[in-house]
Amino acid sequence: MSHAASVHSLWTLAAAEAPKKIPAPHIEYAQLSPTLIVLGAAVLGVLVEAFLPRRARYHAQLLLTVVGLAAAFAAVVALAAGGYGSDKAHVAAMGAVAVDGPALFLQGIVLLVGLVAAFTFAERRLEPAANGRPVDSFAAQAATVPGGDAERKAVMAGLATTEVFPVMLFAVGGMLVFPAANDLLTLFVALEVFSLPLYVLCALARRQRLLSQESAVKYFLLGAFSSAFLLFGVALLYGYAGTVTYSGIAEVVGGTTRTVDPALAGTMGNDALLLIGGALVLMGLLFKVGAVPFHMWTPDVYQGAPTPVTGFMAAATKVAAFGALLRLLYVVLPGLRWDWRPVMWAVAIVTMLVGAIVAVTQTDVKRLLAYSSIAHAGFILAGVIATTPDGISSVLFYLGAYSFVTLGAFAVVTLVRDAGGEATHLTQWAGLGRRSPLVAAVFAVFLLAFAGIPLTSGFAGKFAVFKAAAQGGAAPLVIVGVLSSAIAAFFYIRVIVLMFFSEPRTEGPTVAVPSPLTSTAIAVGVAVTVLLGVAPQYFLDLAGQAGTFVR
Amino acid sequence: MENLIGLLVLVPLLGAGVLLCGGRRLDSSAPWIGTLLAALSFVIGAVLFAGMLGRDGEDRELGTTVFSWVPVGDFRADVGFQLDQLSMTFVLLITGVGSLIHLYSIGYMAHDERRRRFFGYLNLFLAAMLLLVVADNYLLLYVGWEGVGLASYLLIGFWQHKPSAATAAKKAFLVNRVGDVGLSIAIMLMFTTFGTFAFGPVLEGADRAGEGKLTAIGLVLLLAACGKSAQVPLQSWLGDAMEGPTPVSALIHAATMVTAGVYLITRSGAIFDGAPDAQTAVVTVGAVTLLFGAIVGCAKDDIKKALAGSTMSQIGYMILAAGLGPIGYAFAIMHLVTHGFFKAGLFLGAGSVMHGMNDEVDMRRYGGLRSYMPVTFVTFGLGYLAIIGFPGLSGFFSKDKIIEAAFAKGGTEGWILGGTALLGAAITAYYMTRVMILTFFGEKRWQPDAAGEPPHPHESPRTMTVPMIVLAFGSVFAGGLFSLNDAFLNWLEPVTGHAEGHSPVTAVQVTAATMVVLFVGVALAWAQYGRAPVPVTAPRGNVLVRAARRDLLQDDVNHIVLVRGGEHLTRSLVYLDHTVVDGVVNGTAASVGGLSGRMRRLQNGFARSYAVSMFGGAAVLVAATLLMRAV
Amino acid sequence: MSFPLLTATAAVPALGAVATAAVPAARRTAAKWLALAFSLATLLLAAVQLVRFDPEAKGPFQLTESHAWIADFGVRYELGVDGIAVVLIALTALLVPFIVLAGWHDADPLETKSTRWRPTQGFFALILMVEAMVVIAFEATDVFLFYIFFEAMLIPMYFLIGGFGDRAGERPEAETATQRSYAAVKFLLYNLVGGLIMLAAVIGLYAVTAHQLGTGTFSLTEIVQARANGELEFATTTERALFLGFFFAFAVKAPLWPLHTWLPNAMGEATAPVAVLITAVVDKVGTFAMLRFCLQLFPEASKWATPVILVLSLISILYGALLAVGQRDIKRLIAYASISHFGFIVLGIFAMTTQGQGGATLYMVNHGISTAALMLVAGFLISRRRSRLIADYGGVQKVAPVLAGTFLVGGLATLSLPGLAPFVSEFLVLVGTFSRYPAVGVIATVGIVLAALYVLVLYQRTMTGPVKEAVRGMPDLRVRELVVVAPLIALLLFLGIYPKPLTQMIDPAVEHTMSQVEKGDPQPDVRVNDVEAAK
Amino acid sequence: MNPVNYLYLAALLFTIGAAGVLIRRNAIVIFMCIELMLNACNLAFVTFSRMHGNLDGQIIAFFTMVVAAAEVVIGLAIIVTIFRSRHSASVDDAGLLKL
Repeated sequence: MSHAASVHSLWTLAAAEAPKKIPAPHIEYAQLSPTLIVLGAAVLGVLVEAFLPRRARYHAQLLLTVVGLAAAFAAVVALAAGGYGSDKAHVAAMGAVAVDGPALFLQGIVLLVGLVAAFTFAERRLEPAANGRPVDSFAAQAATVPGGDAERKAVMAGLATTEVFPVMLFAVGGMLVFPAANDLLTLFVALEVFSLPLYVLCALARRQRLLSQESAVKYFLLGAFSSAFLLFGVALLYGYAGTVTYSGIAEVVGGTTRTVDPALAGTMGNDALLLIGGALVLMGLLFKVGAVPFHMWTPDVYQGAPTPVTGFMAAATKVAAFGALLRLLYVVLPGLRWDWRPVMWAVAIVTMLVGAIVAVTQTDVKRLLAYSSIAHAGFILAGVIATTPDGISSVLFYLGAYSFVTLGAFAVVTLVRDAGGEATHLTQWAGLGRRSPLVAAVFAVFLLAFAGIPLTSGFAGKFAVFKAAAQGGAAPLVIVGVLSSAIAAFFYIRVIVLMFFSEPRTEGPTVAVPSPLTSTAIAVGVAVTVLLGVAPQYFLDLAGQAGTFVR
Repeated sequence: MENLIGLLVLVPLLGAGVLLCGGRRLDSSAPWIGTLLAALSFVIGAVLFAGMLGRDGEDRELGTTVFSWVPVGDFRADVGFQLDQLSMTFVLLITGVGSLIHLYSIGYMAHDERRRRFFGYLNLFLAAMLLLVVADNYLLLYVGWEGVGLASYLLIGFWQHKPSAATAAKKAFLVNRVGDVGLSIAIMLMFTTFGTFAFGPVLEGADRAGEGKLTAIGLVLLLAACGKSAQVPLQSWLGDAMEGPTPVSALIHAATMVTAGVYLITRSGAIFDGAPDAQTAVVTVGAVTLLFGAIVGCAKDDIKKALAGSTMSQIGYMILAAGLGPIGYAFAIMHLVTHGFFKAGLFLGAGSVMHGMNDEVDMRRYGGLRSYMPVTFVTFGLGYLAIIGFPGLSGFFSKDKIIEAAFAKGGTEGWILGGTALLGAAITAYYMTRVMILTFFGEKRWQPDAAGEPPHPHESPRTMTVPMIVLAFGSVFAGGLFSLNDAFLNWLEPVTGHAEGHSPVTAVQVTAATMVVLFVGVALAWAQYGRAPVPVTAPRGNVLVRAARRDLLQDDVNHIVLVRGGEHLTRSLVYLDHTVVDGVVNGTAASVGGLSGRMRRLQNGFARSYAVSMFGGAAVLVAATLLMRAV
Repeated sequence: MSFPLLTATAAVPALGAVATAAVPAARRTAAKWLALAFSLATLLLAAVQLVRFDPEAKGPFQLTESHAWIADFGVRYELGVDGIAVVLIALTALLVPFIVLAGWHDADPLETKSTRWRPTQGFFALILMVEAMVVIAFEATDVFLFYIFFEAMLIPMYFLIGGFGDRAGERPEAETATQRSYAAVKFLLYNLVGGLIMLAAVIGLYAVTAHQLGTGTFSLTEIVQARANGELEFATTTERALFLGFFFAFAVKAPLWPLHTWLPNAMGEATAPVAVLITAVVDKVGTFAMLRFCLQLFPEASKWATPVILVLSLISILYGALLAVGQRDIKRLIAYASISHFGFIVLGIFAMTTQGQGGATLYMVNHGISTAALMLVAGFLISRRRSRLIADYGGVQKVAPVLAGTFLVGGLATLSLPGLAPFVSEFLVLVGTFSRYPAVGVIATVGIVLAALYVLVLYQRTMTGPVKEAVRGMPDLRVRELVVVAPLIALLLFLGIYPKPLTQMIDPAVEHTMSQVEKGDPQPDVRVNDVEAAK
Repeated sequence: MNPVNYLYLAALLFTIGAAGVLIRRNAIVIFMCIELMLNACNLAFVTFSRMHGNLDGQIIAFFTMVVAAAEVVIGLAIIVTIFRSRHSASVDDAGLLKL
């Protein structure tokens, strides 16, 4: 076991002191400020909903969201600059939340993604104005029955669900805590905090509301189902170790715990508790990252949810969930890596292959991107499995690169529309390159990044994770990864062929001219994609410095 | 002096360049430019010859390296020239006959709108042929070798609008390419054996190399010679090559290019001397071809094709002689030169006849032309007498020597070869007499041409008759001149060496035998064609005749084995490429697609089945984790 | 710091691409001239490279540039050229202006109704983009840097193939479009799969160097040096696996049988200038990389794999030639001929003799020029009749003699007629192969007969015979077309007669490569000096 | 009584809940089954808390209840919305998104 402990210390820093048994509450507000700012803004948003007149709400909410997210991001930067990402990394809030490199890095990404996603949420030029008022892509009034009188009235009244902004802020708040959670309870609570708003957001599409609602139901039921598993896993781990703090469990697993009372000695002997508990918690997280076989919600939800939400969800959820997964595997279960690595190998391989293969026959852009996200989850898992510092930093880098490509891609999807709203069927995209070369070219850039073509961020990310995997002794994973990349390339290219080399259909969709909001979102996506592709060193450095977990 | 050698090649090359790139404005002057440059190269050749005569036998060889051509590692190919007596002989023959034929072409091609190109190609041919004979290494020789092939290709197919001409040209090039493979391999073998392929070191070092290597080199050189010199089994192209304009047939496919194989073998004498097996192969090829060509020549009604068969046969004699080693080299070359004269003359005569007969080539539609075309008749007749070996004329001296040398080979081999050569002489007399009678004697069997125009035979213009007359002089006197004091033998000896064989029969006996078979041949032909009227359409004939008309079925064999087989092969490969090679890839893609379609159905839209998948996944995850621990 | 010549050579066409793409839709002609100007500027820089390059100098690479780039991946921006690279860069820079000129009207829009759709600008920008990437791939001495551009060049190439094709003749436009996109996708997927497998090997290489040297590196010079010092030693299986990963990608690109089927489709559907770009420029990166990376990084594995590769290249030579004979489509025929030629190149490389590798390098140049000549003239022909089928032609020689003449010269170069450039290289390859593997050399020599067959059959069926009705009135080569073809033919003649300037450049680099593989040339049985001594 | 028995009970309840999710069609019932699973977790927490003699598990149980309540709020809202649109609470009827 001492061997395991020494390996363990490779990627964790010892906390300054072990938490006491019943400590007096002590909260480091400054270090938790990113989360607090976002949640505060969310609460303010609720108040705005309650007290501001309808006309003013949109602008107030948008301002509040942007300011809140920007301020939180500034706080993250300040914390990182203050050394909390490296030498001052420690566990705050009574051992509940870690403030360390990976946490700050991922929080930064989540905040940026949230900020950019907020722009797409706020886009009001794509939908035709209702009753003279510009409207966004969210239901006029979510509670109304689709196709009913109430809905029609709500639309005529030009109502808008401005609640999406605070709801999104809540989700971001949860996502900030999720990768930083340093005990299992916080993990669970954070999971619910970001999941529940997402369920709601999924149901809020303005067009095709039946699909939207269906996706919400599915997401909700399956999400709740999975979190029940996660919670049961937490219970078992608690039963095994007598504690839910990561460090505590890690010590018990690693056999370095100092005081062993008789009860603990009893449960410690029962490895089944540990293994089953660990597996169930893992499953809960794999559900969120969309790994096979827990992926089946992904295509349905991605397709049904309003596209801005899909973009946000696809990017941010993945970042947060992989952050939590990394922390769990590297901080809590490193002593068990001989048990979980083979299993994770299998999951990664299956995920890469299934994602890539099933995507081949998809006919809907959003579903296609959903399967693509599954395949990418597999690639990232390959980096997660490396169990080296390089593995951590490569995953961090990949997440950063991937999330902006995803956001940008879904933002482009919002632009291609016909009378029925967004035209997501692939046949409708035929000849897009002829009619709107710029939009098609931008989408092509995103697709190429997904495909991992050099000089895009996708390549740098893929190279980073595969490199880490190879160095971590997972060469077969690299081979499978490469093969599934080849399969994946096929369907990305299919879309490009469709856009550029097919004759445009006469009654095909048009490309709406977006406001600067969406344009900014897309531009940021392209910029990050190219920047991280051509000159990734700075960000690799950043990820490398952030690659150490605190314990 | 050395620099002149380069000039020799450069002058006609320049002509080719100027004429081919010159554009329309040169159209009218082209024939004269071409002829002038050919004559100029002849003058240069003559100057060189004079210079050579001015030196002693051993010092006559000139050599010069112009520049380093392909230097890669140990592989050093230079552009360098070597002019010795052997090369000189060829230079004079090529430029001399070449100039005459240029001159002839002025008249012959006077009405062809593309004559600028024609003369360009002819000049190109001269340049390549000269390069072939003055190169000082095998690789440069190879350049000339392929260069004449190219010129031959272009000229055979000169009337490209005729599909038959285009096909014949392609065939000639392809068959020659097969021979070229031999030459390439020979050069490679030389490089691996000697580390070089320059004549000097290779030939000097030949005796130090193993016999196996030499035999291999010899055999592939023979392959090369077979291709270029239309020897069995690569002879099939020569008959078809008669699709080209007649001056081309005279120059390239009778006098010069087709003898390149003889040059190659003679030049590589040192190699063959060390490889008796290869020599046996050479004489065998020569003997077979001399009969083959002669037999084919008997059956053809097309005057040019009959002459082509004859060319094949005569080159067979030369190859046979060359295969005999030092006994025969000089005679091979001597026959080559005399053959150059009389065969070119015969072809030019044939061209003249065709010129007067609306381009009719079928001898069965000639007859009685002697009075209409007296000059042609006389020159052709002299050529005829020369080729059948009428005493005193060129062919008599050279062919006789070869037959003698064949007997001198000794043993059974000598008897067989000598007998074959004699038999060949008889057949030669037969088919040449046949040509002569059918063309110039008997009644007129003229037929109107395709346009319904009856022929008005007439003598050809001066530009055509002059070369014929000059060549006739050569046909008559060259042989005697060469044999005077063994002049030719002594001239060539420093290069080829000479050895006397031990003939079981005396020279007089051989000559007597030759006379007898000659008489028999002529008599047979006269009996068949001179006495009885000749039908305009050929009778069916027996099996042998029919086979001989079809080049002894060689083309049919080629067609079935190579063409048909090749077509099948390529067609099945195209199919294979499409179905198997591409099919594997497309199949993989399709199976991924199929798998995708099947897996896609798992995503059936029912939340509960998703939950089942999750539950199952969780169960597997837990089980696997536990199992890992258990294992 | 001295002027970064190598970077500039790649940067100029890249800038040109951006500039060309930015030209407004209406100013099509300006875009063409701009592209031509930039390609000529690149040619100038390539010429400067040739002049500045010193064949006698010590050290594997010259004109080197080295900057930090992605330290985390062990990647540096390292450029340098050896004799092989400098010659191939010159070839690339030489061909692109001709490609631009030849494709002058290939991308003119049929109708100018849409102001945003700028195919012309795109076409020329993509060509320049490809040029930039190819040049930098030739210059890269860092494996990763090479890989990036090796892969990235697929994208502009893909758009060139899929986006621009011959104007439809008999076939309906929709069908050609389908065929074209199929060809483009096939091209991309084949090469992408090859590239991705190479990616695995690249990563593996990093893992090995990182493991053994402490820090991972992709620098060719560093790796070669570390191997020489014994600091770096590949386990046998690792080296073989990595070699195969690299070789697979290059064999797809080259292309070697049985990975070749993308080439006929791509070359058939693309316009002739683009087809030239594929086969004469882009594919050369594959064979070049075999020489530079496969042999130098993995000498032991290269020797291990040689028998199989020789067999594959033999099959390519014969198979490509036979299939060329069986083609009914002019461009596909040339494509299969190219496959045959690539077989020769690979054969020469893996014969592991000075002649073989020198010949192979020379072959790359010569094949580039000869195929360019043949293909471009074929393109001119096709643009007149709007059909790629051989059967649609006949008797062209009569109506367009200059076109036919240049076509014939291109064809003769393709069949390696002595006196034209390809002969020298083909013969060197054959000699080089023969001296080590006689049987292989002999079989490969059969290829020259087949080459004659497909070229002459093509020429006969298209150019000779009675003039077909559809061909009557076909104009002869125009001035622009003549300007494209004439220099290429002149070059073919010149390099056939005087290839020494090139062999001088190439020789030291080949010797360096040979020394990496630790193979010497086989020695002859009877040495010339022995003979001379005996005198 | 041995606290381990409570664990067995918890596992049983969890399994019943999970089986219910898989078997039942009505979204509300499924949701109730999920609640059952959460409560099974709670039982496990409390039991372990008792076994280890610390309060963490019991505190977590409270957290869980709060979370469950929040889930109910969201869940019922969503289910009611879709019920009003489709006049059915059967999850099998919601099958527009598939393949």
